[in-house]
Amino acid sequence: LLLLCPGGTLGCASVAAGSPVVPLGSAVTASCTIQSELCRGLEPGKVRITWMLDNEPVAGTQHRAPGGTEVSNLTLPQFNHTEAKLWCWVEWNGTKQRVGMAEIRAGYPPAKPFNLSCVLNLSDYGLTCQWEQGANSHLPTSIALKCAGSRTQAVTGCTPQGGHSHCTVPRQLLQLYRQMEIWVSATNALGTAESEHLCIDPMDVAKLDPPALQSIQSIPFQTDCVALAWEVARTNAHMDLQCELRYRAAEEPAWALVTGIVGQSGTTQCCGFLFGTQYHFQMRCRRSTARGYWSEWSPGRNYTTHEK
Amino acid sequence: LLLLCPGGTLGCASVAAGSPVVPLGSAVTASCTIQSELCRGLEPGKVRITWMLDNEPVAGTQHRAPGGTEVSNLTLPQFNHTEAKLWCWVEWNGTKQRVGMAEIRAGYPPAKPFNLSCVLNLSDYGLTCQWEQGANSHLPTSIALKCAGSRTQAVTGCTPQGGHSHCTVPRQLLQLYRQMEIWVSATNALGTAESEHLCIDPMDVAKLDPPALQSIQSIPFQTDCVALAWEVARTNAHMDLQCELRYRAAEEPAWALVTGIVGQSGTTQCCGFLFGTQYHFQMRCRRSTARGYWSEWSPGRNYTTHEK
Amino acid sequence: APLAELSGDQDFQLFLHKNLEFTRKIKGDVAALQRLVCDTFQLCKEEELLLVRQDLGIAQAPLEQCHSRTFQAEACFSQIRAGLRTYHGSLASVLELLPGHAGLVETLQLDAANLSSNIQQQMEDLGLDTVTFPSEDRGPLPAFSSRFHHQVGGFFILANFQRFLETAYRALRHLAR
Repeated sequence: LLLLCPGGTLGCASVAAGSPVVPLGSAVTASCTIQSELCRGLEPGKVRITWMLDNEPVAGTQHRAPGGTEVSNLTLPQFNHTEAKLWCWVEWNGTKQRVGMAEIRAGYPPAKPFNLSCVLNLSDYGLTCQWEQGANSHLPTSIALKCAGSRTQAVTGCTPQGGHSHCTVPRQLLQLYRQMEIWVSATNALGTAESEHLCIDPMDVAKLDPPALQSIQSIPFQTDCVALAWEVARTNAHMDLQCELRYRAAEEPAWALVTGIVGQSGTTQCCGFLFGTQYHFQMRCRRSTARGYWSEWSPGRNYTTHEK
Repeated sequence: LLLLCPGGTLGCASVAAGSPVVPLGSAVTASCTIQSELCRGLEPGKVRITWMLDNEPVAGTQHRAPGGTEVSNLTLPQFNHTEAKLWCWVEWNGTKQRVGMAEIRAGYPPAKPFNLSCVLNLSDYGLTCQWEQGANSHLPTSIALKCAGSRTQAVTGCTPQGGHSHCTVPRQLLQLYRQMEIWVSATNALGTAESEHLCIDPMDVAKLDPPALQSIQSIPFQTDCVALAWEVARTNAHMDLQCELRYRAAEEPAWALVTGIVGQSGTTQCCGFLFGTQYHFQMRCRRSTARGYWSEWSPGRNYTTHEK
Repeated sequence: APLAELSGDQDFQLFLHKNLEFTRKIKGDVAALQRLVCDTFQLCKEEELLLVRQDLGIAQAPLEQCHSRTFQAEACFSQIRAGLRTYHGSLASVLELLPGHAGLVETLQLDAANLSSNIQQQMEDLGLDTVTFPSEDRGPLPAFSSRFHHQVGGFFILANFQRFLETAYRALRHLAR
């Protein structure tokens, strides 16, 4: 036994709207048609159609149409709700009946996403991109990050979850060591917008793990020089890197900076240190192509130079 | 191009063990068979087979078998490793070659799981059961919680993850308000063990949410009586519950207890309170069938009685 | 044994007591879904939808065997089971309406099926004749001519199911000590 026989005597009433989605502030039209001979208990000549916009009465114009149907047309010159229900009512057996409804949504075409940037995570080689969404369109908008190999037609990418403005392209969908085109696309009922297209090799935006400071010694002995042994992170061992070292005395605000340190590991010597003073050392690296991000500064190491 | 040609010149050597899994401390036998004509560069009459148990030499007995094959048999009377590799070696071009291997595991049949208990979580109606595993069998053992409706043959349940001794049977696999049979089964290569079988209606082990203390007033006015309004949690609104109230003066160690409070909500009156004293009140509930767990005590509420 | 005698049977009383609570739980969940339909679609008052209900030709699952005048427990139990099965199927239309609350609707379907099998087992324990319904397949869902009609259809499925449960609850309570 099916509880519903939707065929039923349907057609007693129906509401039609111009478009279910309109630009905010534009006009909305709708019509409510009553075929009284299909509405049991509704006396033909006495059909009075009224409208409500959500819970607010609005006036339509009713007229008799061929075949004994009654039609009420409604025009709302300036629809300022982002979402509302247009209800059609008739009076029946002394009660007011809801007989039809149209859901209207209003908003704007999607804003152009901007500030797109990406980072490659070297632990799982996922490419995480983030962007700014732009003004709210008030409409259901599907956002997708798109990426295409420079030569292939295939477009892959990822979809942000839970309304976030970031998502991660898994390794399987990436071409490493080659240019890829990456952009954000936003689409709703009123249009589509695309961000600027980035053209990057995922490796060039790799987020490197920081190097490790192995040991610090006063070498050569009894001088104001210090030798610092360091090593790049294992995840970067195959890369050509350029690193830089910074140090400062405990109370000093400014850092001294040693740049252009290359290789996978080594010892860097610096001189001019004050005697009997505690210094704080940190190091970071970047791909030697000077593209892409610096790693975080390594965990700091303290070292106190010997007395004079 | 296949890098490996498993067909290849296999058959040059092969190791066979009596059983890959044996009870701990029992004997282990294995044989290593060399078909020298299939081993390029191995001079037939001069095949010397040796054995290693992981990295420890063990002695086998070698003999010539029909067809020019050399066979070494090995017996370890008391195998006390829970896991070890039996390596077969031969000398070849002046070097020692690994030519075959058998992995042996040893342990015990699974111990009988015990202390099985279950709780029904009323937010998702998942039945979480926990148990004690018993002694380690040293062997890969698959544990599963099993549950069957009292009349149905179908056995469902859940599998603990990550070696835990608990798992949750989802609502879809449960029969509410009817007895179910629940037990734990542990199986490894040496046997199977089952816990005691519980026969419970999941609802009888529901963990109730605590009731809420709504308001506390001195009623009737100017007496040593207090009236306390309470309400059961929404998740228990459909249940017949019995609740109890406890209260004590701030410095008092002992609680006064009011039992047998029934209904969905109400006001409970108690007398004999000291004047001008701060009291701490809490309430908890259980199913009126007295089966199943008490809820936690409700969040406490303080109330200071009026001066005399 | 005639059902009157069984009313004193402890197992039967335990069955009644448990499944009275179960029915209260289901009624609570149906009420929660009715609130959701009201909040989501502004369909809250039945008296505003009587004309459309005629349009949709919505029928109710029969329970006349459970009304006290003609009370016949075995037939009543069978009608309750048949009705639970029908509403289990119809709830699929509600599921389509409230995809964001699928969990609550699916729990309701699980509970309806569970209550029906509890009743079936109890009838078997009492030696009463029981019908075994074919498993899942229930045929295609009704196709509504508009979202509005689909929403009103969902509204009445829940309203009728609530009334059905109220009658079933009174029948079980009639038997309980």
